[in-house]
This record gives sequence, structure tokens and C-alpha cells, in this order.
Amino acid sequence: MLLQSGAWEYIAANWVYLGWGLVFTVCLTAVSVVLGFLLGLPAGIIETYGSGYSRGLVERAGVLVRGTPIVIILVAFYFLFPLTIAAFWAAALGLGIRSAAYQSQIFRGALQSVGDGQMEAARSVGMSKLDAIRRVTVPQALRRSIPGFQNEFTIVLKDTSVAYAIGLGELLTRGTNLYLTEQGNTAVLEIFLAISAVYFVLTMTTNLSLDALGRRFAIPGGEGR
Amino acid sequence: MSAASTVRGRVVKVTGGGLFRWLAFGVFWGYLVVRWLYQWVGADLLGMDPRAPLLPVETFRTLATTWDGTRIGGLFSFLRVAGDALPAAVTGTWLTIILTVVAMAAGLVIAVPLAVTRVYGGPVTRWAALGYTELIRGTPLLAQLFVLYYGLSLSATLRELPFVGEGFIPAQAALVAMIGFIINSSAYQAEYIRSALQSVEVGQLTAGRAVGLSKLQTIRRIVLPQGLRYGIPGWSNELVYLIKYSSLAAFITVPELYKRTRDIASGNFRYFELLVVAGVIYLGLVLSASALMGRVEQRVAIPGLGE
Amino acid sequence: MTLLEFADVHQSYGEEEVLDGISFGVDRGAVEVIIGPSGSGKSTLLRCVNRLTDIDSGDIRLDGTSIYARDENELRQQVGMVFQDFNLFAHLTALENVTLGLRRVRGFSKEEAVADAHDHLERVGLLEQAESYPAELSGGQKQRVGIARALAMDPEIMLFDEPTSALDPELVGEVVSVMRDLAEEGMTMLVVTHEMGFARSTASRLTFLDDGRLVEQGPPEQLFERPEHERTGTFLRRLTELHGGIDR
Amino acid sequence: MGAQSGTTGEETIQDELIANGELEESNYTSYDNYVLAVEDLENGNIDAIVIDEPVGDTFANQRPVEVAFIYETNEQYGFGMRTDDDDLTTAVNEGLQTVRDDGTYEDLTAEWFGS
Repeated sequence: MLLQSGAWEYIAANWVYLGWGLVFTVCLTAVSVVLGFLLGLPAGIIETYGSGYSRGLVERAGVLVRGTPIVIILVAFYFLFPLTIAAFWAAALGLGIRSAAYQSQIFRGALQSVGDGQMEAARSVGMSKLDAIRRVTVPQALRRSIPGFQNEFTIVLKDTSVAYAIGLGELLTRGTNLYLTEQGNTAVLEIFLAISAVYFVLTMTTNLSLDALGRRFAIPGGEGR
Repeated sequence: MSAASTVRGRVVKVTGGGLFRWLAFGVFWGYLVVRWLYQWVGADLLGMDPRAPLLPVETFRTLATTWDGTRIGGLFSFLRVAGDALPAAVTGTWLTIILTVVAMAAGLVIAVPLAVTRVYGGPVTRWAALGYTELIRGTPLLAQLFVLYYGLSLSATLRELPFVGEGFIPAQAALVAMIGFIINSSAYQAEYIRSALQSVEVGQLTAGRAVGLSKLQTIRRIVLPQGLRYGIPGWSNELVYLIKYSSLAAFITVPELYKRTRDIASGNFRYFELLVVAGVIYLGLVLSASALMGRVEQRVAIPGLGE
Repeated sequence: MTLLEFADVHQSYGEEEVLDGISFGVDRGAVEVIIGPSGSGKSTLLRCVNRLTDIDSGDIRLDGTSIYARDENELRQQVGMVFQDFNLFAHLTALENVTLGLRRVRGFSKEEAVADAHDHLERVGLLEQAESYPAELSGGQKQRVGIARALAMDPEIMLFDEPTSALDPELVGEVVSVMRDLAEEGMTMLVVTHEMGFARSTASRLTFLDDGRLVEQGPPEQLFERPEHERTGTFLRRLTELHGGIDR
Repeated sequence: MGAQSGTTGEETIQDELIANGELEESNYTSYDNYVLAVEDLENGNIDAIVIDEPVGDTFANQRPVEVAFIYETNEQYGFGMRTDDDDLTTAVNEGLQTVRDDGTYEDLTAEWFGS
């Protein structure tokens, strides 16, 4: 199956349609990663500093979510949610909660790598445990989580493609729809190569920009990277 | 950056006490094995329909109707639907396991030389290896599967090969998925092994050469043995990921665990029951893989290496 | 007048008895130096005073009231601590390391905190390094910031947990001189150290701990020249060979 | 053989062919949607698909495929609604009735479903 020139014109002609798919993918990624952070950070803190009961609960929930394929989580949110939420929010919720289960591990690892010395120093000055977490260990852990966060960001970006399972109009689903039109099915290879190229560019740019972010927040001379 | 931090999230930590855990694994794998043997061999021997459920589904059905409207009735109707779906789900689980195991093994065979070239190769080979891993890791697995299945219609070519679809060899669609997983997994495994190799102290390499070992010997005898141990957490995490991501094969018509349960659900609309059945089996596979890798990590561990 | 008092303090780690009935008092303004082999429980004893480590039985009293009868954060405002490996807040500058406690614990306003912090940094000779991050400071400078951070809480007693053992030999002097100035200003100090120079010249009393028990206590001259217990003598002789000359 | 999962076409294959052993279960593939099924038919991955007659006719005109034969199941087309949604049901039925009375029903059927 050679790459025919007609195919590229066909894709170019539909760039608006695909363009909106790209917007969907980027928005879905952003919302899911933010949701993952809002749930993942507290979960990570509880798993590091929490008492037996709350820690056990968060750990088991994390194991359950990390042990379930993302496609099942998405379909579950899409079909089982009593309120008729749009497919976008079902996907965002599903991707967000799964991302939280992984981000909690990133933050837990980072908090533990900050070391007990910092917490003891803060407590020895008379700070409460909560204050010490907010002002001393978490700020340092956030800096150390940037590589893990960067990794997670690109994973969520790629996993938005699984929203194909619930027919959400993101990039890959629209690529498939384009392929399934009458003229489209001769351009199938070109369509999926083009879509893959877009994901590749997206991943590269996010990696580069997060690298820059990491450097900007790095503590001078420090191992805070 | 230690090997662990490039790991895509942590390996699923197995919680739960010792005895309970082994009991759960025993029941889980016991049922799977019994079910498989029944389907392959047992059914013909006993002259029964291989797709018939072993669990007392009929009794669940009657109990569900007698207690209809109550909580217990709901439970039994859940068990009936789940019981009905288990035969197909377990057949699909076999394919899920095959896809994962083959892709991990073949992926490793490709990943080790890939990683070694990334760290020790010449400029050209190093760039090629980097290009391959970054390209595969930069695009979604589902897109890669679509390129292989719909784009290249690889399955049409595979279909002509004599052994495809006979006996234990899966049909062409599954082979396409397997190829896709091998390529995808080899890139991620190469990344873990590359960062593991780099966390082996430089001193080890110089020490090897100082003793007179050639570059290749040093890599094989000193750097790799240590590097691969550093790589185990990453590798076992990739195994857990692949078990879950194998569910994407459903979208190129591969009848593995997820596709079979979803097809049943799209027929009887009992999405809750079917998602629970699939979810529980996936969780069982993931926790077993984590426990197994945890044991491997302990047995292979050398004191003071890789903390 | 006794400021700090240990009353039959017991503490064990698993079955191992780390502190086996320690009782002694520390007078206000005194410089109590605790010496002994590693694993003798000296650091553990120190960490019990600000409740970073709990005890199994007995009591510790500060200003006559038990440290367990009050809020642990309030207790720690009165008990400053300097750590062996500094534990400065890695993401904050030297100045911020000191102001954090002033603002969050003592409720100072931003201006008050910065002014007070500058005084304390000046006191330990690090005013110019106020804006540098810990990773940009030498070991000696880090430890002095640690001292300034603890002093900023205006504590009644200062605990020093082997303050110089993580330092290169040539940096020990700058930290010991700050500790000496503090002692002269009348700060009550409980110091765990191997610095025999400091112990001999500045300590008002030496306490020799071994195997979780108080073996001998007395002024430096007595323990160095005429130790009552043979174990004290051998320990001190071995230590002086290790650390070279006596007066540093 | 192929069909869209969850359709009556799939049911026919399951009940009429697989259940009585005429078709090996591994030789049946279900698809997310029937267009993917036709694609695989064209690619040669499967030999035949079971699909609704009108859709089959449209594909036959557009693609290098043909309708082998019609298997009469006298299924009816209908609208799916929530059982407790009475006012929607009455509204749809009334609409259907008016469309049938003024003849638009025949024109649309002719236009979309051919002869």
C-alpha cells in the first residue's frame, strides 16, 4: 500500500475536522492531568503521612485503579454514570482518576525522597505537622516530581486516544471516522500516519516545555532538580 | 535520575496478608486452569458443550427470580449474568496472557541490544536506537495498532501464511496485535534498561577494562548483570502496563478478555456485571504479576545493589 | 537551679534497652556535654527532650513541668535543636530558613521576621550569605544557619546532636566558636559530641553514657585526669588519640 | 464471518451457525461498527458479513461487494426510548401518524431504502 498523493490532499481538506479533534485531545489531557493532580497530591500525602486507616483506604483504592485497564475505567464512567454527563466529562473523569492513582505514587516517592530530616527540622522549630507538610516537604517534593509528572503528562496525552472506545470526538476517533468515509478508505495509512505524527509532535513539545519548567523551578546549585 | 523515576508510576504494591493473598491467587488461577482444561480437553471427553458455564448459573437464575426485588435477588442476578459470561471471558483471558507474555519476552530480546546501543553504540547506531524508542514512545499504542491493522492491513498478508489460526497459533488479527505490542513494549523496555545501565556506576566499566576485559565482555559480564537488576522494577511495571494495554487489541477485532466481555455487554446491556468480571480478572492478573516480580526481585537481589 | 531534669528515663527499641534508667538534672546556664561510644543512647536521650523520640517510662521535666503535659509544638519553641546533618530547608534561602519559624510559629510579620533573622545570621557571621540556598553553602556555614534557625525561636535550652561530626576538620572550628560564644552568653546547652577540645574547654560538666546507662558525671578535668571508672578512662584515651590534640 | 457486536445480525450467527456447530467460534469476528466490518470484508480478512438489508444495499453500490442473499427475519425498525418516558413516546407516535397520513412516509422510504 503505497502512500498516494491524493490521500494527503484528502487529509489536508479535512484539517478543520481533525483540528477540532486535536483541540479535544489537548483539552481532555489538560483537564485529566489537573484532576489527577488535585486528587493525586492529597492521596500521595495521605499515603506518606496518613494514619493506618486512611492510608490503607487510599492505598487499596490506588491498587484497584492501577490494576484496571484505562478502557474499562472509561467505559465504566461512560455507561454506569447515573447522571447523563457528556462523553468528554466521562473520559476526563476516568482519565483523571487513573492519573491520580499514578500521580499519588509519584508524589509519595518524591515526599519520601525529601527525607525525614526536613520534617524533623520543621517540627523541632515548633511547626505543626500540617504546616511542615505544606511549607517544607511538599514544596520540595513538587520540584522532585517534575520528571515523574512529565512522564505522566505524556501518558495521559497518549491515553486520550482510548476515548475512541466511547466514541468521543478526539483526534484518533476523528481519524478513524475520516477513514470510514467513502473517499477516506483509500487514504487509511496516510490518515493514521498523520495522526501519529501529530501525537509525536505533541509529546515532544510537552516534554521540551516541561523540561524548561523543571529547570526554571530548580533550586540554584541544589539537587532539587 | 534513578531508574525508578523513569518508571511509569509504581508497580502495583500487593497489599493484604500472606495467607489471604495466596488463597485468593489459588482460587483465581485454579478456576482459570480448570476452565481452560475443560474447554480444550474436558468438554470433548465428557461430551459436554465447551461453552457451558461450570458455575451453578441455573440455580443463580432461580434464586434471583424467587428473591426478585430484594438485595439478595440483585446479588444472584449479578452472579447469573457474571456466571454466564465467565466462559467467554476466561477464553479471552488465555489470549490476553499469550499476547502479554510473548510481547514482553520478544520485547526484551529487542530491548537489550537497543538499550546497549543507546548507551555504548557509535553515533549513528545510537541515534537510530534513540529515534526508534522516541518515535514509539511518542505515539499512542492504539494509533500504532490502527496503522498496522487498518493502515498496512497486515492481517491480510498474515492470513495467507499456512500456520495462522491453526491449533494454538492465534488468528491473524491477534498476530497483528502481538507484533504491535512487541514493537511498543520493546521501546519502553529499552528505555528502562537504558536508564538502568546508566545507573551502574562508571567505575564498574573502568574496573572491568582495567582487568583486561574487552568492552563487549565488560558489558556482558559486569554492566548488564547489574543493570538488568536495576531494571527489574521498571520491567515489572511494564509487564503490569502491558497486561492492561493488551485490552486495546479489542479495537482491531482481537477476541481477548476485554473484547469478549464488551461484546456480551453490548448484547445484554449488563455493563456493570461485565465490567466487574473483566476488571476482577485483570486485577487478578496484575496482582499476580506484581507478586511474581516482587519474588523475582528478592531472589535475584544482591545486598547493597540497587537500593 | 535545675532547668531540665531526667527522672528514671527508660526507652527500648524492640527488645534492646536503649536508655536504661537515666536520671540527672541540667542547671540553667550550664553546658552539659554527653560523651560515650556509638550506640550508648546519647543521641536518643537528646531526641527525647524535644519529643522527636518517645520514652517508655520515667519523666523529663523542663522548668519543673513534665514535657508530656503540654502541646509538643509549644515545647519545641522552648527547646532548640541543631542536627548532625544540618537539615536546612533545601528549597529556602538561609534567610528564609530562619524567617519560616519566626512567621509560622512565633507569628512575626514579614518585616519583623526579616529583621530578627538578619540579627541571628549576623550573630553566626553569615549576614552576606542570607540570600544563598543551602546547596551553595559550605558544611560549616550550613551548620551555623542551623544554629541561627534554632536560636530565632528564643529557646530556653539548645540541643546539639553531634553538630560537627559531618564537617571536614578545617570547618569544625567556625562552628565550635559560635557554640562557645553561646555558652558565654549563658545559654543552657545539652551537647552530644566527640569534640574533646570543646568538651574540655567549655563544658561545665561531662556525662559519660555507655550501654544506655549513666556511668560517670563530673567536671571535665576530673573525667580526663582522674576518672572514677576504668571504662571512662579507656574511652577518653582512645578518643583523644583519634581526635589528636586536646585544646582545639 | 463478521457482524456488528450487539446486533440481531450477530445473534443470527450465534444462534443459527455457531450454536449448532456449523461455524467455528474462532471464525466469527464482531466489530465496533458495521463499516469496520465491510472494511475487513474488502481486506479479505473475513469472507462474509451479516448486516441490515438497506445498509447492505448501500455498500453494494459503493464498494466492490455484493449482497449474497436476504435472510428474512421480519424484524421491524423502531425507536428506542426509556420505558417510563410516556410523553416522549406519545409525541413520537403522533408525529409518525401525521407523517404516514400525509404521504411523506412513503417518499422517505423510497428515497432512503430504495425500491
